[in-house]
Amino acid sequence: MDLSIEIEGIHFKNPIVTASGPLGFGDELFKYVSPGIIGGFTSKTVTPEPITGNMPPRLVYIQNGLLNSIGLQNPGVDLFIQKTVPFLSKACVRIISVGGENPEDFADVTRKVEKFADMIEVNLSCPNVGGKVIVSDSQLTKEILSGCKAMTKKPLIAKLSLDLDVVRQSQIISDSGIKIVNIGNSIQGARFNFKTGKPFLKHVKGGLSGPAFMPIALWKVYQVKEAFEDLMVIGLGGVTKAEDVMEYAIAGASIVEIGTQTMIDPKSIQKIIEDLKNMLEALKLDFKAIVNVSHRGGFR
Amino acid sequence: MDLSIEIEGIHFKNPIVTASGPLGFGDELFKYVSPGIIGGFTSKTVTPEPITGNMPPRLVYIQNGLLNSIGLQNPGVDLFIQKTVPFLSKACVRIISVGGENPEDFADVTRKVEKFADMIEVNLSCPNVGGKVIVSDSQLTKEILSGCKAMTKKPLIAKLSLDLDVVRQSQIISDSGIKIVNIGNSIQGARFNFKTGKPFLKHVKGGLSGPAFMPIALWKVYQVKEAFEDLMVIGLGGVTKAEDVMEYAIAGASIVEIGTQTMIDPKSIQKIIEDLKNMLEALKLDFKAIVNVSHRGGFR
Amino acid sequence: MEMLKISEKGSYVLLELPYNGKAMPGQFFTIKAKTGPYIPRPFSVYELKDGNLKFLIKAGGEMQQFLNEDIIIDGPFGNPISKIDDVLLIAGGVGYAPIHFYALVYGFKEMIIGMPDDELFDFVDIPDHCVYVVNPTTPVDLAKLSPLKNILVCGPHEMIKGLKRDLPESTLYAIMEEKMACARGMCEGCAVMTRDGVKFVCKDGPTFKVSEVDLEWTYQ
Amino acid sequence: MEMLKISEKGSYVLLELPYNGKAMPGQFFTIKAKTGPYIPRPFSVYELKDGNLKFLIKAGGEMQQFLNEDIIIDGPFGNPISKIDDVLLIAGGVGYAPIHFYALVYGFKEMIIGMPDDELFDFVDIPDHCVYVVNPTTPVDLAKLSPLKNILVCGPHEMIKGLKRDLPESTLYAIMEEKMACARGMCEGCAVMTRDGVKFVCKDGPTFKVSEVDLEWTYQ
Ligand SMILES: Cc1cc2nc3c(=O)[nH]c(=O)nc-3n(C[C@H](O)[C@H](O)[C@H](O)COP(=O)(O)OP(=O)(O)OC[C@H]3O[C@@H](n4cnc5c(N)ncnc54)[C@H](O)[C@@H]3O)c2cc1C
Ligand SMILES: Cc1cc2nc3c(=O)[nH]c(=O)nc-3n(C[C@H](O)[C@H](O)[C@H](O)COP(=O)(O)OP(=O)(O)OC[C@H]3O[C@@H](n4cnc5c(N)ncnc54)[C@H](O)[C@@H]3O)c2cc1C
Ligand SMILES: Cc1cc2nc3c(=O)[nH]c(=O)nc-3n(C[C@H](O)[C@H](O)[C@H](O)COP(=O)(O)O)c2cc1C
Ligand SMILES: Cc1cc2nc3c(=O)[nH]c(=O)nc-3n(C[C@H](O)[C@H](O)[C@H](O)COP(=O)(O)O)c2cc1C
Ligand code: FES
Ligand code: FES
Repeated sequence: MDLSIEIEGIHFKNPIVTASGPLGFGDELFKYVSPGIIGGFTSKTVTPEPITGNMPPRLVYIQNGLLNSIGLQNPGVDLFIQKTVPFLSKACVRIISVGGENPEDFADVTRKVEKFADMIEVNLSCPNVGGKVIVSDSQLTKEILSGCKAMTKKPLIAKLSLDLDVVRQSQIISDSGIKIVNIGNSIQGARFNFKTGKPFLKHVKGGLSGPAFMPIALWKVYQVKEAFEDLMVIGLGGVTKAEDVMEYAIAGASIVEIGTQTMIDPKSIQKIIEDLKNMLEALKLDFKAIVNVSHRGGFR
Repeated sequence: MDLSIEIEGIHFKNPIVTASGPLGFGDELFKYVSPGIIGGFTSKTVTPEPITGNMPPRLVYIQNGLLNSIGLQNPGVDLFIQKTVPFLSKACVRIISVGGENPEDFADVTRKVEKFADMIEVNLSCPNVGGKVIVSDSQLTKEILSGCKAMTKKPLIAKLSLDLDVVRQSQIISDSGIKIVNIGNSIQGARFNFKTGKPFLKHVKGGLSGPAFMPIALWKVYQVKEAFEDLMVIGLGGVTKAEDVMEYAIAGASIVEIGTQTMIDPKSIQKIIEDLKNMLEALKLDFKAIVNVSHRGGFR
Repeated sequence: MEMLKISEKGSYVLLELPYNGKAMPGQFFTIKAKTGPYIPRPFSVYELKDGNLKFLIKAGGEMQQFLNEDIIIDGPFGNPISKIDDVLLIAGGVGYAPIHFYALVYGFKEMIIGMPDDELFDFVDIPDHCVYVVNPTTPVDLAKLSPLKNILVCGPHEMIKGLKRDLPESTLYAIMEEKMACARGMCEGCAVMTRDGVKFVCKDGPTFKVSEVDLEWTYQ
Repeated sequence: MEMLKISEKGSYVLLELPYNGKAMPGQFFTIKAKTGPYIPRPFSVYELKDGNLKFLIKAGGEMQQFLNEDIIIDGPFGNPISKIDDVLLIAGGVGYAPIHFYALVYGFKEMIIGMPDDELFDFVDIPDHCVYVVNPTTPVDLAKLSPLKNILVCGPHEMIKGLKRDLPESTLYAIMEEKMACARGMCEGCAVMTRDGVKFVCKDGPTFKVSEVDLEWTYQ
């Protein structure tokens, strides 16, 4: 069966895309996984200036997941273009994630990277920098999105927070004329050290990822498609197997991203794609046919 | 060491209390656990009229947790008083959870049950009935709380939603003159059946509970104590062992509730209390001394 | 401690444990290992003989990956079934487990077993004098040919519905299955709708008189 | 397949697996079982001899409950350490694992082992000609008495700090440990601050020249 899908004019050979962050800039990942087999690759978030990131520990192990506090470490857009961009493979859709603090930051990075990308993902929801996440401020969000739009004709993706009302966030995105939302970033959480009486992380909270949290993201994907039929949704969070990809598609996702699972076992992404193909063969359905099917009453 | 704690004039012999719902009205639980060993028992939420609850399936198994959609099934306040109240044990603090749709409902139930309770918990956050959770509407929330206050002098607990900004919710609670918040109810989530293309649950979403979600609730407990030093916090979500109770206390909780874990293994609550005592012995600290210690820089 | 027997293609597992307690037909245990699944799963007793307790488990779910570890059982839960006179036993798929145990303890007059595949059929012990069908024929079609009026069934929801529809004259008892969390009548998870309102499979069942149950009250 | 040896009071485990590949001192593997933990944990090689790979594991964490299952290893990761001339080896606690492997492969001049308890001391193989201390004396105090200037250490952060402070003349190499997720230099989780900016233990280490590392850059 056909796994391909087209989003805003961009052709994905299959719906499986790597999530921004856990796989860095791809140089290490592509030693294990051929870019030719995945639908797309999302770069780690790039900011105008280099960011050192947070003090260790940056990771806390939790049951069935991970708590991270990387702090958007990245070399800054100029070094990114010089060192990384030349190696970005065109064998899959190239998504570059852009970040920053204000509209100028985002516009600046978008302008510089857009010609190297097929799509631009606007990271409005990093849990690991500053105070509030950007998307909690609707005015700021609108300005950032219109700034990015002015810089490129390539499709933009707005990456939302799972900690806030996704319908309200999607309204802002939709009002800004953006057609694709990514649901979503890692959820805020904390753990405390019972030997010291202190939080494990310097900034107390970090971002939660992994399979434990998939039902939360699934519900939000469903909610957004229920409220905004016209928005294209990328489902993200906790995928470890082809069955999970099916659930996201059924809930409403056109593309499904995988972060933590690919990070701990890069080769598993290939198995997920193969298993997905087999599941669709058994159902005799193209991938496109299952996208959003729960809103149409399920399979018939 | 001393495990006891006093909250709004109510003495708990230890900070371990059962959560509302998973343990029903106690009749079955107390075949396995003596009320004399726990700090308190919270009844399932009681509403003015009987509620049939949702169609099955009401449960979906997930990794490290549970998705439930019970739908507040209960016999209604009158039958509750007639059949259950006579058996509520005074060997631990008796908390009765009250629910409904509007201020009159809550006031009505509170008025009828308050003399049988040591504290009243106001369930503002059930994910399994109607559309929006009550606490997303600040005006309604205020009216409900002042209605309940008018009916009783017993301490009130406001049970918050983990799906919404807890600082904003706590502001409403604090403005209403309530001193205790329970953080919090089960998180909204969904799962989809990849054989049928439909959600598992009729109402699509249900409530998530279990250890997977503890880091989310821990961070919210911390946030609320950071913003409202004067509010007493009940920590709830995912506790399976004494170490988890320690983490909640360190984060800021004065009382720690346990739901799902007690439900799947009633006797485990006794072990948790014993282990907690041993951990505190080793630290040579009373329970009170560790409450909120992360805001004081940890153990010294 | 425990032993696992796996069917030919791996779709079914027989789990055998030493157990010195008692259990009666209709009763079930919850099963988990130390590392998971977090929510213990309910399984009917397939056999209890000489201190050996057996469960028949459909593979493919989360439970399966933990079956190689030390198993922790809890129970028995649920109400025992009493002996039913001149009973026709009907089983569908792994619903055969409690039917097998019933037959062992109380015997039976006739038995019809519906099997989704030969794999399960070859895997389980089946008494001599009984009929079995493999899809697409259903036990319901065969049951119509039996003169017996007392029926005990365990199988898919659709099978119970079919029997109720096609055999209105029979006295039908069903061993019902609903997802469970507490197995103790606390959580209100395993609901079925009856003439007397909502009942719980773990506490009030698992065996119900089908005439008293509203089989349409479910979202499947 | 694999074998477990558990120390007297259960605080330490030696995990032994058949392994036909290669690994050099300084390298590590990640370890998990099929059912968990979800994030594989990094462990240094304690020994590799005759196709047998050994790890020394501190008990009490999440990993432990999965050690009885079939173990899945991935690796080796990290850069091998080259032989260091006239080296003084210093180990603290289970930091002894990579030190033991180094000593096996390259030998050593002197070794100081700091053990939190006799239990670990009795549990591991310790070469004849080496000194050990059990708290409260620390290896740092003993190291000051040694004439050797090249030091390789693996142990608690505080021990490395102590050596750096008290032995400013020595050339100090440390096998660093930070929580890891990818073990492949992708996730930026296992950060240490160096003279050249942030480096990653899994990709750039795990062995670092201590003079180049900012040991204060950590929230402990
Ligand atoms: C009283 C009682 C007695 C029972 N007795 C028995 C018995 O004797 N034998 C028996 O085998 N069962 C019995 N059951 C049923 C058994 O409890 C359940 O099937 C059990 O929960 C299975 O657990 P699991 O971890 O194996 O499967 P789960 O992980 O819960 O999965 C169940 C099935 O759903 C599939 N699945 C998982 N995710 C999805 C998805 N997203 N979409 C679609 N499908 C999905 C799995 O592949 C699997 O086939 C009994 C139930 C009750 C209430
Ligand atoms: C390159 C490298 C090599 C390593 N080599 C070894 C080695 O050879 N041997 C070795 O033993 N380790 C080694 N480690 C360390 C090892 O990877 C970690 O200790 C490992 O993550 C432990 O995993 P775990 O599941 O056992 O413990 P975890 O579950 O991660 O817990 C670790 C410890 O924290 C405690 N803990 C859990 N929760 C809390 C809490 N809330 N508050 C306070 N304490 C808590 C646990 O009791 C336990 O003692 C190495 C690490 C690296 C990076
Ligand atoms: C180590 C790590 C680093 C991350 N860095 C970023 C980032 O730079 N930008 C971003 O948008 N999301 C980042 N994320 C979030 C992921 O893209 C993703 O939203 C989240 O991990 C949930 O998906 P998963 O469960 O498949 O990992 C990061 C996640 C992890 C675990
Ligand atoms: C089966 C079930 C029923 C519940 N019913 C109620 C309820 O009636 N009222 C309520 O306030 N919370 C209810 N809850 C939520 C719990 O009180 C608790 O907030 C949640 O389960 C998280 O805690 P845990 O992880 O310890 O279970 C219910 C939870 C479960 C699992
Ligand atoms: S499983 Fe809880 S009431 Fe039956
Ligand atoms: S563990 Fe991911 S960079 Fe080292």
